[in-house]
Amino acid sequence: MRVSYYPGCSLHATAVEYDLSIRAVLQRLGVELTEVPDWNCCGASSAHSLNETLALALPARNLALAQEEGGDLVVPCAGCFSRLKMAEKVLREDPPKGGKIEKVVGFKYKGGFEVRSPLDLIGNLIGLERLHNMIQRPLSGLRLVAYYGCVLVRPPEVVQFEDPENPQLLNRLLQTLGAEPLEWSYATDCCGGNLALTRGDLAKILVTKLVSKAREAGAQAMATVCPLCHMNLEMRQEEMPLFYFTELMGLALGIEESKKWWGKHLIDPRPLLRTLGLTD
Amino acid sequence: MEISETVVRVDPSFLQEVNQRSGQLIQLCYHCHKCTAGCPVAFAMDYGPDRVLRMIQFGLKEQVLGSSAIWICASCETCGTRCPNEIDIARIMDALRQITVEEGLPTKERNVLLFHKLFLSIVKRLGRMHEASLMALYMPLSRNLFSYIPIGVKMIVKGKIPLLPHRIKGSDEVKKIFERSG
Amino acid sequence: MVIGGGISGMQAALDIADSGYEVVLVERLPSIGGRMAQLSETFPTLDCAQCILTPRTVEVGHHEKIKLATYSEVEEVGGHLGDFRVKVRRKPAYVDWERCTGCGLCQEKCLWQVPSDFERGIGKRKAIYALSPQAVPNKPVIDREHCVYFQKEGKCGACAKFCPVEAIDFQQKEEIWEEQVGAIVVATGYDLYPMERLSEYGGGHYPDVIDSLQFERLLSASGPTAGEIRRPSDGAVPKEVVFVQCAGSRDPERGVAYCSQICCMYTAKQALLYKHKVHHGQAYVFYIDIRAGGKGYEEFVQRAMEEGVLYLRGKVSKIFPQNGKVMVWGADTLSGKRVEIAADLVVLATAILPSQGTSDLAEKLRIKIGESGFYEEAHPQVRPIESGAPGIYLAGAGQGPKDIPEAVAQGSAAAAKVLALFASEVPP
Amino acid sequence: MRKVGVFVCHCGNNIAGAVEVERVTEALRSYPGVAYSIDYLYVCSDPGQDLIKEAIAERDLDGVVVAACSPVMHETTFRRTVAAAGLNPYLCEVANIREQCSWVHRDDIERATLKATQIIETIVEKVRHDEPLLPLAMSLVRRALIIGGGIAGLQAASDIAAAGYGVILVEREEGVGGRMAQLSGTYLNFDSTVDLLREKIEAVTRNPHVTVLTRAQVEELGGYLGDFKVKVRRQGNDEEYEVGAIVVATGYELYPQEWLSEYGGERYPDVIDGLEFERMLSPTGPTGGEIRCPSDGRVPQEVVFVQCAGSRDPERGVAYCSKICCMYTAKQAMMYKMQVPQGQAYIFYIDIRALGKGYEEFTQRGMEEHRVLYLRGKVSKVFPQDGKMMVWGADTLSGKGVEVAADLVVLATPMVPSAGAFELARKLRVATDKHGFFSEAHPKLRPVESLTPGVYLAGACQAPKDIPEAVAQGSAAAAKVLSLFSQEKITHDPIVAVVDSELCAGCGICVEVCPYEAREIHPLTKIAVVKEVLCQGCGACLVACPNKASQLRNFTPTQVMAMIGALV
Repeated sequence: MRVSYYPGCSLHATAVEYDLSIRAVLQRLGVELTEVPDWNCCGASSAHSLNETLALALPARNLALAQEEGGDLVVPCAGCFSRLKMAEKVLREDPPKGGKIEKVVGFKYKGGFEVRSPLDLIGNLIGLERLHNMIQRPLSGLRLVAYYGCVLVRPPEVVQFEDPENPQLLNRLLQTLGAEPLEWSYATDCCGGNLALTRGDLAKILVTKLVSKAREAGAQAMATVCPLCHMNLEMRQEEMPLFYFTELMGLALGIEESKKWWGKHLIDPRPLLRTLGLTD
Repeated sequence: MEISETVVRVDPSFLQEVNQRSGQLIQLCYHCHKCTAGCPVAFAMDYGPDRVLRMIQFGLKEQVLGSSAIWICASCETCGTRCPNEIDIARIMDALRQITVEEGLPTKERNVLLFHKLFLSIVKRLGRMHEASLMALYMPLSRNLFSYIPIGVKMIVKGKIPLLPHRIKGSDEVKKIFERSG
Repeated sequence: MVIGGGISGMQAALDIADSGYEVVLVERLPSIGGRMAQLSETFPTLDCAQCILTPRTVEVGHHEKIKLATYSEVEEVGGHLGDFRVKVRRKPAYVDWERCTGCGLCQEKCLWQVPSDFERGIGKRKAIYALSPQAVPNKPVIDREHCVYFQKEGKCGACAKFCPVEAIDFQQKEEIWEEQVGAIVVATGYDLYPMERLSEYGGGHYPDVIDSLQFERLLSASGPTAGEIRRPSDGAVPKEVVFVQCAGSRDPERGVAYCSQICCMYTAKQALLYKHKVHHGQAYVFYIDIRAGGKGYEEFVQRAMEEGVLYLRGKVSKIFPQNGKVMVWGADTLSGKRVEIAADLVVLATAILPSQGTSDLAEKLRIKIGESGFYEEAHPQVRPIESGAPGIYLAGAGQGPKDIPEAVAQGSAAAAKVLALFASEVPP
Repeated sequence: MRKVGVFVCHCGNNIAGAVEVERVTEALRSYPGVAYSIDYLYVCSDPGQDLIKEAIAERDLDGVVVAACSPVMHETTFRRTVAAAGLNPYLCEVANIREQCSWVHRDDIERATLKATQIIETIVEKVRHDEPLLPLAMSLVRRALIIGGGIAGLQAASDIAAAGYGVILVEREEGVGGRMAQLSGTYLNFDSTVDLLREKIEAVTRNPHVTVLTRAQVEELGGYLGDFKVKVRRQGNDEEYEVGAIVVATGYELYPQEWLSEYGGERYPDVIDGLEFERMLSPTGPTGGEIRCPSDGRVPQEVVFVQCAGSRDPERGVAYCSKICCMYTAKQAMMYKMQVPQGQAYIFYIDIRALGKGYEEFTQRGMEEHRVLYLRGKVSKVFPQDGKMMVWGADTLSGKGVEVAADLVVLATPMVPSAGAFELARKLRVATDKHGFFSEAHPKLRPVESLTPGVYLAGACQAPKDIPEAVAQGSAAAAKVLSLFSQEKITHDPIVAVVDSELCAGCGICVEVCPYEAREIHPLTKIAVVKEVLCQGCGACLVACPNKASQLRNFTPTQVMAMIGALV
């Protein structure tokens, strides 16, 4: 399978381990990634706060580039994913607005490819069964909660993911890896990531709540899908290690270089992994 | 319950403006409060999302645009997802922020606006984000000079924040997009 | 016998008569149609009330099995199930209806105008009048109180002079006769709570504070303004209209304890029709709970909101005139704000009361009246149509506030009871 | 040459407001074939109709055109009028100059007037070629089929049977009683539904005219008003019945809780729906009437009732209001408080819709006597925590968020049409609305009739309603059936298709396209024949016939060409 890849700004910086693990894992699963050449920032939450056209045009330029590459476009950052999905929806369903965006960017949207999250790609296109067959080192004993955050699952009519109130795909994937995903009721509650730098006080309240609820559920760690949530959760507490789900996949698939990822974490996960015998 | 301001006359033009910009029909709101009940940051807002919609229905433009609520909204989309009347409130919050900026009105949450502006200025120049530049600009201007230094240093050490900015080849194209988007 | 010629009574009469039995339909007013004849358009389809009602009134009027006794009231009831003896009193119309062709010339020529009850006082009628041009039967009556001939001993008499068929009969006397019937359907309908008793809302003293039936007449194409919305004081088109729901309803202190059930819907309709007629006008509705329970009703209220009607949750505290406007002091509990509106016109959705004479009639029929003054049914859930007295059945708003489809269903249901009763005596 | 009279209605202002009726009347006066032309304020009124009758007599008219509203409204009225004047009713036609002209051209009087004139001219052309027709006589089986043995169906059955007519009552379940049998008690008076129902059931089962078929379903329906042929599948066997009328009373079920995932229904045992709570309250229920948390059997100390759990919610549930939830929730909360006096009941609501006699007072009683706490706001999320169900809601009246740690959560989920209602509607050829409820013939004046002749509606299959309304509708549907059965004979509109046997090749295309099964190929002559009583005059066969052998009475090619000719 060949797909194009839009890492987004975070994966080249604060979420470098997400980038590394995705590349490694998808390679193992036989997916060929082509990074969209010369991609630009999607505008994140700043663009849609200040300028709607910009908020659609910035991601649309990336769609234009991906269109030339062919194949579905995989977008790991949930923030970027939702912005690209939004632009995709407008270009597909809202001709007046879409036409305006096309003019601003200077391209014609032809479609024929889907913007996908890696979770969707792995869980739905590759399939958990296939993944199951490739597991070399089941993550036995690892108890964690799946944290989907906001914009991977909402708004449902844009992202076209699962039930936004009770998504299950990440849980099933963690189960496939041999880990023990725990029941908790905060899987899609907001961590305040958008306010991380501007209203740190609020982000702190939300993060503290999430982490304490995860601990109450019995979790040793949290699995994430979004670099913004991940960073926000990591920088406001020191007790609960976090993993990008692709890192856990790398571990379970026995990818050697996974060792290099742990050093990138702000909260070192190695003590936990050692107690479970999952790393040296 | 506090009984405060008096509405003497309803001005539907603000409602129409926000409706048009956000693509929503705010008048459909029957004020069940489900949005506010599920909002993770409502506790910190001066008006919950439900009140914001109410004030738009009344045409209280200045009060709405001057509220902290529109900047505290974390765009988590919980409100719109659960709204029984298919009102995507996050889109409305976007529209309200956009109007505030376009009309150059004062904002209660200065730092949020500052952050967004700085963020976009970097994207406009480079085509991508450069976290170190953003922090270098944001910290002094937001008067948050030291709070993010320790974490920033830690990230730089771990190689998670490149020190040098990377400008994409098509940065001119991106600049043009900015210009055409107004 | 069916008592009451509104939509519910007509339905009962038609269903019984269509099955081949004789019906006597007693109506207090000169013609049938009841409250529905006063309405403009109906929710949620916005069908013109007159347009859907007229075929029914015509059908009743022409039905060979239905004997119309309009301008008549029940005087006395004797007998029992299967054999009631009902004395009916017909007021003198001072017009020989046998001769009258309904040409309308007398009404044209009559010189004396008085406020019309049918128009709820916002329109006028002559001293000789029929309720509307489509009235069934379309025969006039003379209002003795306002007729100069009666008041000034024989002066005027214009109607008699111009009547081409010599139908005017100033000597006509009231008539009392007895009907023998097997069953009785009571469908006497409702009145509105008098505005005079709502003094904080002006008690009927301000011309631009009107009740909802008056507003219906303003909206009606056949009303005094031919369907144009003009306020009574100066005929101006109102730019801001405030609708006050629960004016007297849900208010055990100042009005009635019960909910009048239909006001939420007709107010939504009135506000919407106002918006249709005055595009740039603003309509406000004060409410406590929006009670839109029927089929398509919720969607209808949402439509009114979508088209710009502003709903304010709270009861209005005071209404008073100021600088040619009507000031409305209210509140919006949803925003915690006090609201003050300088309105051009205020429409009060006053409570529904059992129609005047309900308790007298109940006494004559020996049926029970409930706490709120409506006829009491035998069991609120499973015997809503039966009165408790054998052979006497209830239909329409006399039993409790209800809207047209419910009144029609009850009319038919009462007919079913009568038909089953008659069939058990005379097997088909 | 026919002498046609034209009667132009002002309809108050409805028509006269956009169309200059006097000019139209004048223009028609000189149109070929028109012998008389007049305008009137309301032609449908008594004097208006008299005008027509007089004109027929005096002017010797043999064709009438009434230019007024849609023929749906008054065609019957005016045909009856001309019949009373001795003219064949099918020589009277209505020209629609209201819905199709004045109402849509309010802003252009000139063109509206011209258009009205042209519309009338086409109808004059049609009348000039109309044939006098006689209504078709049909047979009448004086026995009714009731589908659904809930309270509405039982009421209809007992009223029809009380008049001495036969009734076949088909019920899908083991026994009759429907949803009402599942309930604990009624609101207002807490009467036992079982007792109330027993009386109704006995009235039906003991009546010799009623045949109750349980575990039975309607499999197939043929025939028409007065003479339906019904195939009922009962316990695996098919049985055929002939009936003259049908009452549909198939009731409702509740919206599936699992579709409301933010409330976790079906995921968490202590989140239940209104009917589940009814079973818990009912003395005949699984707990013998005791209120217990399904998870561990404890007595709940805090119960949260969530109204509008899917109602008034076009995005996640249904757009309509379910009508009965406000009242049964009030009742349930009160019954809970009577059983657990120290417990606390919370009700989240948007509007309290106490729509019925004594209902407002009843909810007030709940608040005052039983201290039920009403919170105005929709619940956003329900989830388990520390053995409790956390309910996140709000109270819009205080503007505050509310969080309740409840032991039990009861969701007032919306009423939806019962399973299979849609398939049944198709078999019965009855229309349903977009929610799947059966459509009534007219929302105001014909609430218990469907648009299919001989099929009547009762109870919640038509829209959400409570017991007294369902009972009233059951009786009302019975009245329609009784009126029908009391007729000596019934007739069918003669505007039906005819086959020109000279032209028909017997190809059978018309048999396929006919939506009413009104066509067959005659076994001997091998040409198409029309089963007139089934034909609804839709015209599908006309279009389909390659030989133009199919024609519709009074819509012949000559007529249509003449009508078009009037326009061009």
